Amino acid sequence: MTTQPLLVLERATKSFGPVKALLDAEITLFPGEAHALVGENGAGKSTLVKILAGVHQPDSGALLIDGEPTVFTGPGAARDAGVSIIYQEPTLFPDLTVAENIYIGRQPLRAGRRIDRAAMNKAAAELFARLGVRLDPERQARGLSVADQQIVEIAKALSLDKAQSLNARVLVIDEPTAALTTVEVQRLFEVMRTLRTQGAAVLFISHRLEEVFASCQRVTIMRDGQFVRSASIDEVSVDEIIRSMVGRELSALFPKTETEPGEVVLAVDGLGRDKVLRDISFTVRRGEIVALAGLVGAGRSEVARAIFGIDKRTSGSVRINGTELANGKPLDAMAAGVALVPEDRRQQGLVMELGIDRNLALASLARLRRFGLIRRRDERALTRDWAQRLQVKFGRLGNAVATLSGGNQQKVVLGKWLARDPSLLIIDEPTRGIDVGTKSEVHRILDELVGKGMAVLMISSELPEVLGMADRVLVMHEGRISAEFDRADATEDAIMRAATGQASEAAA
Amino acid sequence: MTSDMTTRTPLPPDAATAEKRSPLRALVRWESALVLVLIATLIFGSATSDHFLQVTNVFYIGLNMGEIAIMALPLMLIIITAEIDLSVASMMGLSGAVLGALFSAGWSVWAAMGVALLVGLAGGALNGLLVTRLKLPSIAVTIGTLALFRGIAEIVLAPRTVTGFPLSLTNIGAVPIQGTEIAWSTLIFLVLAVIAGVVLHATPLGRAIVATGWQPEAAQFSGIRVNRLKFWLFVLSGVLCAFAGILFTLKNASVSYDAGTGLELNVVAIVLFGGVSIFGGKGSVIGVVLSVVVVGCLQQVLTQLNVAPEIQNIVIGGLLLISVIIPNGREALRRIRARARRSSNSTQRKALG
Amino acid sequence: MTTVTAPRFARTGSLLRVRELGIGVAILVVFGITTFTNPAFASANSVQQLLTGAALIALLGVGETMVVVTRNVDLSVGSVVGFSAYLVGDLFAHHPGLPVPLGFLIGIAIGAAIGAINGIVTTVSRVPSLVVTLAMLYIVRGIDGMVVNGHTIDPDKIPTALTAVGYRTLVGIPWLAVIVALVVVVAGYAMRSFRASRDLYAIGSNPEAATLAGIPAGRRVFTAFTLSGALAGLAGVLFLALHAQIDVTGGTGYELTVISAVVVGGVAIFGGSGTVLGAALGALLLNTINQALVAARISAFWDEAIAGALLLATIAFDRWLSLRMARSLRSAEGAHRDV
Amino acid sequence: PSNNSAGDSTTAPTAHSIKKGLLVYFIPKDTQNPYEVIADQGGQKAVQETGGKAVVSSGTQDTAAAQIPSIQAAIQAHADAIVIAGNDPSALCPSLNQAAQAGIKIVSFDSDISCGSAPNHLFINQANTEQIGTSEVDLLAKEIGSKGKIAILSAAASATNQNAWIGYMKQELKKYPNMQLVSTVYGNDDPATSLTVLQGLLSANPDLAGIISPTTVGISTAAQYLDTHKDLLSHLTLTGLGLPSQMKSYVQDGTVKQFELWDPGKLGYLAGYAAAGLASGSASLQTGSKFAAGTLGSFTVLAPASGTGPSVVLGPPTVFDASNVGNYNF
Ligand SMILES: Nc1ncnc2c1ncn2[C@@H]1O[C@H](COP(=O)(O)OP(=O)(O)OP(=O)(O)O)[C@@H](O)[C@H]1O
Ligand SMILES: Nc1ncnc2c1ncn2[C@@H]1O[C@H](COP(=O)(O)OP(=O)(O)OP(=O)(O)O)[C@@H](O)[C@H]1O
Ligand SMILES: [Mg+2]
Ligand SMILES: [Mg+2]
Repeated sequence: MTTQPLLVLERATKSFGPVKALLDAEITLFPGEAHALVGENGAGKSTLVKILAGVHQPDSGALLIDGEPTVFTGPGAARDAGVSIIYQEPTLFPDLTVAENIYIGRQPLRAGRRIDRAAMNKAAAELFARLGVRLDPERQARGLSVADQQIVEIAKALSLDKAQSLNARVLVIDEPTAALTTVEVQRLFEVMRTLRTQGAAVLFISHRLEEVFASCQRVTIMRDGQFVRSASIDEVSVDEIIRSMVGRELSALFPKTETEPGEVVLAVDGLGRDKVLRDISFTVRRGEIVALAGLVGAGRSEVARAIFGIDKRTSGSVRINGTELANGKPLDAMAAGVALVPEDRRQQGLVMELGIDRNLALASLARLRRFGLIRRRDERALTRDWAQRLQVKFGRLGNAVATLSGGNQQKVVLGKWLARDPSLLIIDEPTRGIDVGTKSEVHRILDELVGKGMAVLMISSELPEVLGMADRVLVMHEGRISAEFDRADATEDAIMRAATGQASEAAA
Repeated sequence: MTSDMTTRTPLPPDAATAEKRSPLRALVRWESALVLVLIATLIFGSATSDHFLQVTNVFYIGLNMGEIAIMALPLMLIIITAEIDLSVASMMGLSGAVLGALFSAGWSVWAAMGVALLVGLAGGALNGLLVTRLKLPSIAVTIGTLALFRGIAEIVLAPRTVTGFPLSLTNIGAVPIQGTEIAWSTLIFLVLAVIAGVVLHATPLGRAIVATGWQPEAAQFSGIRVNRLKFWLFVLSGVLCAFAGILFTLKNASVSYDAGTGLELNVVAIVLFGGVSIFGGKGSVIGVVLSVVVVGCLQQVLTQLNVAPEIQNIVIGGLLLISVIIPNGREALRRIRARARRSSNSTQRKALG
Repeated sequence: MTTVTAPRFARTGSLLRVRELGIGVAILVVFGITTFTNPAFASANSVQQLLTGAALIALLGVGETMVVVTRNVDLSVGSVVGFSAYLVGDLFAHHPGLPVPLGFLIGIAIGAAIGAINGIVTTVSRVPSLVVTLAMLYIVRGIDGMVVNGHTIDPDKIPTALTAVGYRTLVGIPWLAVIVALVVVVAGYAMRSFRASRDLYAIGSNPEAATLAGIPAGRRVFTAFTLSGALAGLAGVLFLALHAQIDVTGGTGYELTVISAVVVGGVAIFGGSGTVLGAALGALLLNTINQALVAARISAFWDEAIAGALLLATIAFDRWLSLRMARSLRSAEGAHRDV
Repeated sequence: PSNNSAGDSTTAPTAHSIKKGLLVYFIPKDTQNPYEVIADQGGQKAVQETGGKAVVSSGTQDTAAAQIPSIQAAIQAHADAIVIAGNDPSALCPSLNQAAQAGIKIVSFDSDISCGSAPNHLFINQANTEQIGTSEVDLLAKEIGSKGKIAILSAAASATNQNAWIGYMKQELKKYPNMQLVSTVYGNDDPATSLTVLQGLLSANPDLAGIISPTTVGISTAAQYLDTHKDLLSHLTLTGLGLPSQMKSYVQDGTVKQFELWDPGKLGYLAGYAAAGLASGSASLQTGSKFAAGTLGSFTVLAPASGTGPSVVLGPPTVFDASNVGNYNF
């Protein structure tokens, strides 16, 4: 292209402690284009985004706006330069009104630099109208559903094209569609189109390639924090993209040995919780991996929480090897041999500031106790053993887990639970934010465990993972199980439809 | 109340990760600092006041710090779980008031003490319930019970001052343990401190407390019953504060409803000065013990030098401030340097481009 | 799934306003009951006294609110009141000719200075404000003691123009109350109507998001502390006006009363929500109760206990309210995670 | 000029019988209480006259706990005598007992300690306790024609001297059937609290005829309020114990007609001499024994009465009014 690029990031590297999130990444955005950024979980997309947003500063590399070398000292700087972001996780202010969330920091003003609420609410209402959703602009953001939160984020972006205070030049959208219905996705594409026609550049990140092809002109592919290639969308095919994303054959990523499932370990019957879960019934047997698929917010983690006893179930029963679990008592579940590797590593899985050893031992303290005191030697033995078995890469066992890479952190969580050798392993988003190498390792471990006869309930938002690893697939939609597939007849398309509730007849 | 009471606009994760070095190392650092302060205090004391090295000071310091020190222990545990209890001093007063009221009503002093302890238990349970069941912020709750407990004490006892407790008991305020210069409250504190130390640093319970303080959700997901834990810590605090109230009453051989008014802030100060992080998770018993000793010695020597109590307040406040600024200060410096480096890089890049 | 019908929001939206209304009602109830037990209580005079008595705490409550909405707290206000009151009083004692407005300015300046120190230390070194302001409470009180050194500024040293502020009334309303009301109105309006002040709520509501949104959190929080300090300084001068004398005890223990008032007034102790009006009403409620207890001839020994119980009841009720609100929202929209 | 009738100030026994270089610790309620500050200055003056050294030491809050370290310091400094104003009648006894056993003579003033015989101590009574209670009621009665509702604005609910006086006031009130005491409120010697309770008092009893405030903080707060609400003066009279320096303006503009006090300076001065005397053996606790108190003349030790041990009385309180309030500097 001949036109001057709006934004260029070149030779960008960024590491978090030992984790190399980005090494030599680059992206070039031209005015009026929608540019797709694709890559596996942990490829470094969000990190790149956070650099464009001024949240992280690159360790090295250059950022040029209109060819001018620039440094974003903070998010404010990026925003003033006309770069605005829709983050992967919604970032709203629960106590502020929806309208204010959209316009925070750039509320419409009237005489005397006073905020013009009427105008602000009216503008917000218009935005929602354009998005075809009915949200009260004056309502508090607290209590909004994950999807509604994304809608607000999108409205935020949409508001930029006619924002008085700053010029929307670059809009970055980091995986916004996971929670949205097709209708809302279409609306989002319209937004992108409007912005483009006004000469802005849109950077669109998504795991759904069909969306990429539907909405973008160019695509940049990343792998393991590295730039792989950029191409015009009509020069590449889906398969090419996937190949350069993964960089090896999928089979390698999903080692799966066929096993003959044994007797039932977990039997969930009519499980329900408030309005979040309704009438969930399924079983998991020894030596099989059952996957819970569905969109973000479908209720999969809720199922895990309810089984493990983090949340009290309001109806139904949970049996482990035939004996019913007490309601809302994680200790009881643990005693019965249930282990839960939760979805949020940083909040739920680990105590980030404590050492690797402390975290590995945290769930097994009862067994390390003599006369009420913890036997340090046994603790050290146990933790070293598991750290080695899972090949955790670490400096010293005493180091805070926060210093580990995402993947190694995930291994620590795994080890923490495998140390109790459970009969049922519930693993929620096993490879979220984990780089490709570690990812296949985790899969290998899972496969091995199942081979040894463990029962695994795997929750995952990644279809390849689901298809690659699961013996059976349960698809959830809005708190219900909308479909069940055997490994044989599970396909991306069928699961997606069941997940978006378009084909509940696919069930049974 | 972990980060809630701060402006710690959470660091971008990268900074965060860099900031979090092993908490143990941080502790060691802080405690050795306290030891230095202690040595300095001792040298200063013996150099400036010719009465400072008398053994009786051991007794006196124990006498003056005893109750505060005892109340500091459960408060430390509570703060490590990232909660706080501001009602400690009021509970101490309430227990004393109950003891006095019942005793003056003709009860046996022992029975009266029993009831006082029960009152402590009940008060602690009230705090615990409000915090764990209703999920109310402990700072607000305990400000409320701070007034409530003191008020009840007032109802129970004011305007009377009760005296006439058996000399055998009130002696703990006058004479040290046979053949030593150690006050009874000192001994009790040391015993409790040892127990607290073992529990906090060597038992599953201790691990649970620490984990809860750093990351309550992760603790819950590891099978730690966070609410139950916090509840019992508040109960413990109530009981030990009631116990401190009894000691305080006997020490003074008398009690009135306003005993120990305003001490809560001193206790909090002692704990924080001991290197316990108000965000929770971080803290050691040794640190708190050292902080008790340092403050005790300091006050003693300053009083002997007849330094105005106002100045003593300034010294205590200053120490408290320093104790939190130093650890965070290096972090602040790190950030500032980082920023400087960045901008310089950028200029270079400009030169290149 | 994302659709929500307007009426429900009309309700939840108004809940905030209901909050202040609730306190107002509570005040009337207390007043009513007391009047019932002792008709004499319902007099213009005692209403004046209710207002005067609450004025200072209400004023401090305004500043405290600004700090608390940002997830911070200022424990040093009590010491600041005493300090600024004495310094200004001392000034008048030594320079009788000193114009009163100047006295106000100096008092405010002193407070602002201390507030600024709180702000800098908290934001730059990222020390929890609870600790910083606790330390400042000691330090300022200590310095105050050294300055005061057992003296008292006697009434005849305080210019009558100043003391007049303490008791003169404007169409039946005490000047003290008028001034504070003025501050409340202005601050209340500002907290609603300027970008910077909305930032305060944003910071307290979700710090991470605030940084991502490019809000200069440090600067804002610093400003909040400085304002809180300034208002405490002003409160000091008004203290002088009201009591026409000052020794070292001035303002002792105010910090907890103020925080109680703020919490009772519906300001979330962990930031994000709450109004200065609510805080001011909270102060008025607490004072009404204190005087009601005396007026109802309930033994003075009861009022602290009752005040404490009331504080607990209020925050518990508040919690229950917000829980119900959240639940109603969630169930209304099916399964949805809290923001 | 309040003086003990027993003494003749011109030829008072001089201080030569008193040892030189005595060390006397003055431990006031707190280091900031204006009244105490004046008293301690008097005490220091006395001790210096006897060629001794006086040290003032206490805490910032008026609690017993804050005074104990000072007692300990006195013991360790091998002081010869302690002059203490007790924040609590008995909480200090154990520590003071230690002091006594260390050979330190104990003198209490302003607010007595009641430790029985352990330790033995001399109480310097500002004025006969009963006399204070009764005289204030009489003062008020005179002004309001012995009838109407009255109330008492006291300091802390646990203050010994206050409660003792209030006790005698109630007795004395029996003489005035038409005066009834409607309530007693406590301002904790804190202006703000005093004001709050006062306001509550007034709104509860608009027809209140008189207020007695036997504490300097209380009376000055009340006076300031009346001064600013002159309409109340038509039916409301205020009296009590106050510092002339604080009350001057109110007396001169007629807000307050009369109030009482003794000279705290002289009180401290007397206490200083008593301490020095006891420490040198020139004074004793024997009933009837005399000792010289510099310019104040000589004083006689009174027999232990109910509650109090051996004591001397400074003299009757001075009644201040427009005629004399200007002549005092405390
Ligand atoms: N703050 C951090 N500290 C340490 N490691 C981090 C941090 N943020 C990201 N990482 C690691 O950097 C790598 C890239 O993360 P990033 O979020 O950019 O991946 P991504 O491409 O956005 O993945 P996803 O598609 O799941 O969003 C991952 O291995 C992640 O674990
Ligand atoms: N604590 C909570 N209170 C109320 N609703 C919740 C809570 N946690 C989750 N939800 C809601 O329950 C639904 C299911 O949430 P859940 O986290 O299980 O989704 P999920 O299917 O696991 O998606 P994810 O991929 O994010 O894990 C979502 O709509 C969410 O908003
Ligand atoms: Mg991402
Ligand atoms: Mg989930």
